[in-house]
Amino acid sequence: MKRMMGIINLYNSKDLLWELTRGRPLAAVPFAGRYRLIDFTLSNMINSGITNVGILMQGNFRSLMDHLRSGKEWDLARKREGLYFLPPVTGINVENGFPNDLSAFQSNLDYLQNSRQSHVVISGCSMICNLDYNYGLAFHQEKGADITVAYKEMGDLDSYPYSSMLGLDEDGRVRDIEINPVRARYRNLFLEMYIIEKKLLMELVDSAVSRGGTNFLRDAVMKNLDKLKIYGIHYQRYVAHLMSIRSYYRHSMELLRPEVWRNLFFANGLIYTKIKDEAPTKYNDSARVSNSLIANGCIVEGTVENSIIFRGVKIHKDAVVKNSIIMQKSEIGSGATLENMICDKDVRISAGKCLIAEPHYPMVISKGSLL
Amino acid sequence: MKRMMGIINLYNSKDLLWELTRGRPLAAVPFAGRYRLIDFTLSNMINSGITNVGILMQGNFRSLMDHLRSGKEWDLARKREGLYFLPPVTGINVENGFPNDLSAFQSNLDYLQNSRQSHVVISGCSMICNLDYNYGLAFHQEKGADITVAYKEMGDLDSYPYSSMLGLDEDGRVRDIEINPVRARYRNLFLEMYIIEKKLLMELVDSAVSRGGTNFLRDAVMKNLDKLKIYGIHYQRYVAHLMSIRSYYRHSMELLRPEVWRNLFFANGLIYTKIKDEAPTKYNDSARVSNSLIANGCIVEGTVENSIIFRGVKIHKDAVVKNSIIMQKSEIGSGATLENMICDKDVRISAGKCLIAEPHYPMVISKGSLL
Amino acid sequence: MSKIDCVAMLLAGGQGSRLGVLTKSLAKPAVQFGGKYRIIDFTLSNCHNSEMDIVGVLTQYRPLELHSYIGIGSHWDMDRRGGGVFVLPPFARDQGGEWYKGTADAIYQNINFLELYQPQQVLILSGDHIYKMDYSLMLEYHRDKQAAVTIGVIEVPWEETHRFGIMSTNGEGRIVEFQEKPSKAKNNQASMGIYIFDYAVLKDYLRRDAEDTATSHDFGKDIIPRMVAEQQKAYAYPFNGYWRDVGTVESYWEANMDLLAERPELDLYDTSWRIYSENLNLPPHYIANGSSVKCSIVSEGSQLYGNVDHTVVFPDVYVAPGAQVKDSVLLPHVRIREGVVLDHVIVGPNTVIEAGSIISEQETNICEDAALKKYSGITLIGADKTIAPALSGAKK
Amino acid sequence: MSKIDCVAMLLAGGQGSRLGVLTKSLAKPAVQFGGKYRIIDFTLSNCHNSEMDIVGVLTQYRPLELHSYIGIGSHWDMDRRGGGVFVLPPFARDQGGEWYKGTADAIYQNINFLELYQPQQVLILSGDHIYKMDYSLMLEYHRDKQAAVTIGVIEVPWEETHRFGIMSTNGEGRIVEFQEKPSKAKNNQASMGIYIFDYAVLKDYLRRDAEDTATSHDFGKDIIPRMVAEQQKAYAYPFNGYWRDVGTVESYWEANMDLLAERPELDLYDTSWRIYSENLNLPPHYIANGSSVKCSIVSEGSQLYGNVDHTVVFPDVYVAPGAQVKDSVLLPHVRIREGVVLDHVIVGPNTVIEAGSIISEQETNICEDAALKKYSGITLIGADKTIAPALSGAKK
Repeated sequence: MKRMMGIINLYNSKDLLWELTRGRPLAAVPFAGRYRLIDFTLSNMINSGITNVGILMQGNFRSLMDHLRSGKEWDLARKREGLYFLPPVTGINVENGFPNDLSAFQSNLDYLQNSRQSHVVISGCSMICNLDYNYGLAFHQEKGADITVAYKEMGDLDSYPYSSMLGLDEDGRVRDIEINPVRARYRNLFLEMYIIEKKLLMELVDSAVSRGGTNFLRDAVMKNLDKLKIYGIHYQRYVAHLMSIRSYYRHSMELLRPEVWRNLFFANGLIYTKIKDEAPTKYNDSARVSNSLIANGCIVEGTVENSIIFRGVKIHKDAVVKNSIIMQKSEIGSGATLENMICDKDVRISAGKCLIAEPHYPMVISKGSLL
Repeated sequence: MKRMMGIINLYNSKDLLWELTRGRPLAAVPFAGRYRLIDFTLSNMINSGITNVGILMQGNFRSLMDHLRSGKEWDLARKREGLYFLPPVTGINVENGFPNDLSAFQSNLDYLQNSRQSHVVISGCSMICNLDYNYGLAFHQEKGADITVAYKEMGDLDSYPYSSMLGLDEDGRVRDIEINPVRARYRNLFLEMYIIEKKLLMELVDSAVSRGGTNFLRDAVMKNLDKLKIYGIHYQRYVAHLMSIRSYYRHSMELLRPEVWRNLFFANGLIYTKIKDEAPTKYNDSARVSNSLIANGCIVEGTVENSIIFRGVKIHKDAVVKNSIIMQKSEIGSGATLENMICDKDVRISAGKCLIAEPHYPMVISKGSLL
Repeated sequence: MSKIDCVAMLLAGGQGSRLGVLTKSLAKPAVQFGGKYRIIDFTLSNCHNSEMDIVGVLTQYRPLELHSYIGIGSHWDMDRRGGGVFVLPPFARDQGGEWYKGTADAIYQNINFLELYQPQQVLILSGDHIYKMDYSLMLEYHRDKQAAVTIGVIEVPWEETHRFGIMSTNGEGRIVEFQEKPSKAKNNQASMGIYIFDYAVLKDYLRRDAEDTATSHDFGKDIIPRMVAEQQKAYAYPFNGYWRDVGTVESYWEANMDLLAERPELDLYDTSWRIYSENLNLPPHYIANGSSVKCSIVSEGSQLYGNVDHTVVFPDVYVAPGAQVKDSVLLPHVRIREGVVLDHVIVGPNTVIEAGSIISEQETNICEDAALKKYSGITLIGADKTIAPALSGAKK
Repeated sequence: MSKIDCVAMLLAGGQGSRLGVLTKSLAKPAVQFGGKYRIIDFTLSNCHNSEMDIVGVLTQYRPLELHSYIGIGSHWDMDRRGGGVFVLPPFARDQGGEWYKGTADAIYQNINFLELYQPQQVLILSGDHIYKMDYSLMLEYHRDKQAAVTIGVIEVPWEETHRFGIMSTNGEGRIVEFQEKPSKAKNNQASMGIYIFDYAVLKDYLRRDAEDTATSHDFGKDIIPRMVAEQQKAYAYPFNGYWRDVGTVESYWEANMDLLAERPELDLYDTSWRIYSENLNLPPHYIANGSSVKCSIVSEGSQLYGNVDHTVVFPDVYVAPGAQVKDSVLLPHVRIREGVVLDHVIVGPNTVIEAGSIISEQETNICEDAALKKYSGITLIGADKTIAPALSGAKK
């Protein structure tokens, strides 16, 4: 039954979420009113029946560990298997001078070896969707593939600079890969997800590292495009690709479309996250709310339009919040106006303040700011 | 009630356990048949009613995280508080070039700040004992101390090279500290445990780091010996100080004295560790065992004398194990002889092999070896 | 097992038949309340926040949902080593089993549980009330007074005294007279059904009460009056906060409405005294364009397209465009279709109100059937129903 | 809630009175076994290892220790979201409560639990046996055969057939005749009390059985014979491994001794089929100089100074220098003082055997009192006793 294990790779080659990833890894960036990015990847894995997940940690991951703790919320606090934190390699093992995902894979080969499963699902955290990896595994086996990678065909090439794209032949076999081109030549956005047999993964990693490789995609996968049967599987449903503040903002606003909301939160199972034990949200007599997503624990006395409000936010009387994202425990003073803004956690906007950014060019107010 | 929080400091200035700390931090070194060193520190904290424990992680701590997981075995898998992993500082924060405990403290000042408790117990992992920090806190408050440090008066100075020693005046106030001298001048072995008010700790850390400090004991404590009231509290009962292979071996053998066994495992509460769900140990007809500590899950068909046998070890017929420490899941083949040896985890000794070291100079066979 | 200061015993066996269809398939303490919670969450969260680490929960009536809800107390962070929450249903002994005959009998039948811990004091609670209370302060009071028993009391309106056990106290708070549901009360200090007993005294009185075939084995009716009569040191501990028995449909509705006040007496947003509950892992709720939501509390996963005014909305509720909901309580997974008008209605879990239905105090256009019952102006609709307007829009 | 393939129902209500004082204060499934375990650990570990994710445990007799032991199944790693272990004691309904009248009645009274999951099949187990079995293979067999019910069977010696339900099958394993405890058996295939029913069939038979006042509401006596009589597709699933009912003191002692064989039939050291249990956090056991320990299993926290031969030693047992223990079972926290001789003795938890006591088949020097009872050569001593030699060394 349980043939797949999961690896979440937190090494990301390009991080353009600047303001939101200053004090946290990309995986811990808040999204959709109550989640962190990693919740989506982790929930997809557990909803696909995966019960053994290793996380290749990178950077300052304290906030991420606070978030995940025992893995209980994801039903991964188990006696056997469950959630494994695979911390970054320090010292002797980093032959090539800087932390990189290939050496992280290599220094955890024993974890792979000791796992019971035959196949590995590898995923990053910046592609947000709700899917079932079992379809991928069925495809993988049907094709007799060495590696299966997930992609989505995009309409508009210009929207995805710095993304990795796949060149496919008629049969769906991957013939070319572009890693983070400024201007893409293919329409197939690589979703940073792989399915691969565990033995082959271990072999590819060891072989690539011993030849001086540092990047999994480039040195273990791309360099073997001719030798390996790498197939692409097309994911048809909604994907949010969070790789810049603009795309973060745009995809957040897309959540206000009910079909996106339903697709992302319910398509193949629920998205799990850390429990906060917040009360339901309270709307007072003066509350005016429309086209907004609002999490638990808020108190709303002002006006909220086209916005996403995270847990525990207070919006006081006569405050106006439009086209904005207000993260956890922020407080908007009475009479304040916010438009096209992203407030990180614990931001306090004093009464009467007026902050209006250009449409589609949101401004970010950093965590804990008092304005 | 709950006035104390705990910090376990895994940065240790001198590590002379070479062979046993090659693939793991000192805190994860196996000890006493079924524990890791950190179990003792952690159990002392929870047995003293502490429910908020932060661990300043250092080095390659994957084995430690595997061991601790959610903190459930220590009753620290909680909604509020519990176990916090405080990973090493990378990048910008390490002003002084290498990872050190002072900068680790500094980059976690917000964790301290957000905790509810007024006092902090700080402890290392190389002093193994079973104590109640509430006595320390009572002493601390009675003395009106700024910092209280625990020590034990030693009979024999020669046995403790590279340990930190305290010079005390008649009143018990600390007037001098020697950090890791080759030959100590004082008899008071510092147990690497502090009790300090949270606010003062934060102030001392920030002040020391901003003056270029890197070592908590040296730069935050010792440099303030004149300004602060630092008192020593004498811990009278058994302490094992594990700072070299010889002392590790010697203290392991001391566990075979029933009064040490009782003191270390029961004095102030049980010592908790990761559950392995092993069956009871089975002795066959040919088993000959004397003066030995044997954990669950073993199958003993040979002779065991003056030894410590960890969980899941197999000792086959006619094998002889004397004055040795055999760690988890090792297997001693039939007819093999081991004397004065330390076998790390998963060692397999083939049938008929004979390995005899000098008394008091044990040899270590590394993890996973097949001899 | 080490000696414990105080063990809490929570009486959660009540059927709660006056809550109508709300308790059709579950025990009263398991009934949902306040947009997210169940009634028992308040008492168990109080226990957690008061650091009462060992709680026995005595169950009897339809306990399946209650048992699996309580589990080992993880929701309230009470799954602690050597402590936590223990479910205590009636059980069989060598001579066969016995059901709990009264509140005192329920405790007496579980005396072996208390014997395990040998507590100094025992705190007796019920799982039927909505309130926030620090039991550790009451315990301190009990010890300061060196009382044999301490009873939590609250001032009630004089006209309601006949519904309660009424205490008369002297200047020090010592109870000099106890009247159980008096027609002519001498005081308006009512028992909250919260008792702290010294364990030795409790054991003695329970044993004697068990031997006495003439009693109803009830704390309020038998044990307390007897203790007062025998001059035991019985003290009243006055409580001043919000406290409601939600034992009837009307009081259940009112207590829900209380949460919608501009400044509710019961503050659910105070992080120093959280009310813990189950969490359903649903996304934030969505409020659509063209809807109006005010004076309401709304939980996760709901989608509101219509107008919601002065209403408690539980998780995963759908209110269609053009629907009007006022002064109502919508339990989890309720679906309100287009054009529905609800006023003073409690809608049970999973129920669907079909398009065009009108249910209010003044007017209704649906057939009145078993699924729907009126309680002085409030309409209660059970779980898992589908309610549609009658073909010929019936008027009342 | 999503549709589940198979739900397991574990009947753990038995009093186990033939186990004497071992079940004085706890239910049989909670009795300790094998140096570390409790009897129910085997069945629950089988469930976990067979990936039976939802298990209802039906309790009735003295369930306190059993309930708190089971909790939400964490010991067996079964505290899973949407699944896990659910304790199901008897409960009260609108018309009052009823105790379980028989095995079938117990399941019938909890039909609402099964209705929650709407499983395809229901696996019925008892918590009384020591064995390792993969129920998922039996489930596969049941489905392959498209059976209405499948019964786990094991070959027993012909002379014991009168104690069991005996099956006669045709070539395909279909049951053609069922004899409940026959004086003259036609076969030696005995029912293990393990059944897989198609849920729809089970519901139907339980309903009809409940309406029938003439039956004893038992699977073996009523439901299965009726199904065979009515030509339902009933199949026997043969099991070949180790399987013991430990329902009597003698069989309990024997099953413990079975673990001490050079190669025991029941392998506790096979990590691919672990038997999970509570863990007590005790240090490694200590075997002193001058002691001799062989053909024994010994658990954590024990200290052995004397001679221990062919004995099961539970955690935290102390055997003093000069004591001789043979062919015995020492339950947790037992203290054996200097010079004691024990042979064929089961010593209950926390009991102290004072210095100089001799208890064996041939000879004893202690007063025979209620604490001590003999069962064909085996002496059983209850929990929490202190046993001392009589002043005038009585001989038998």
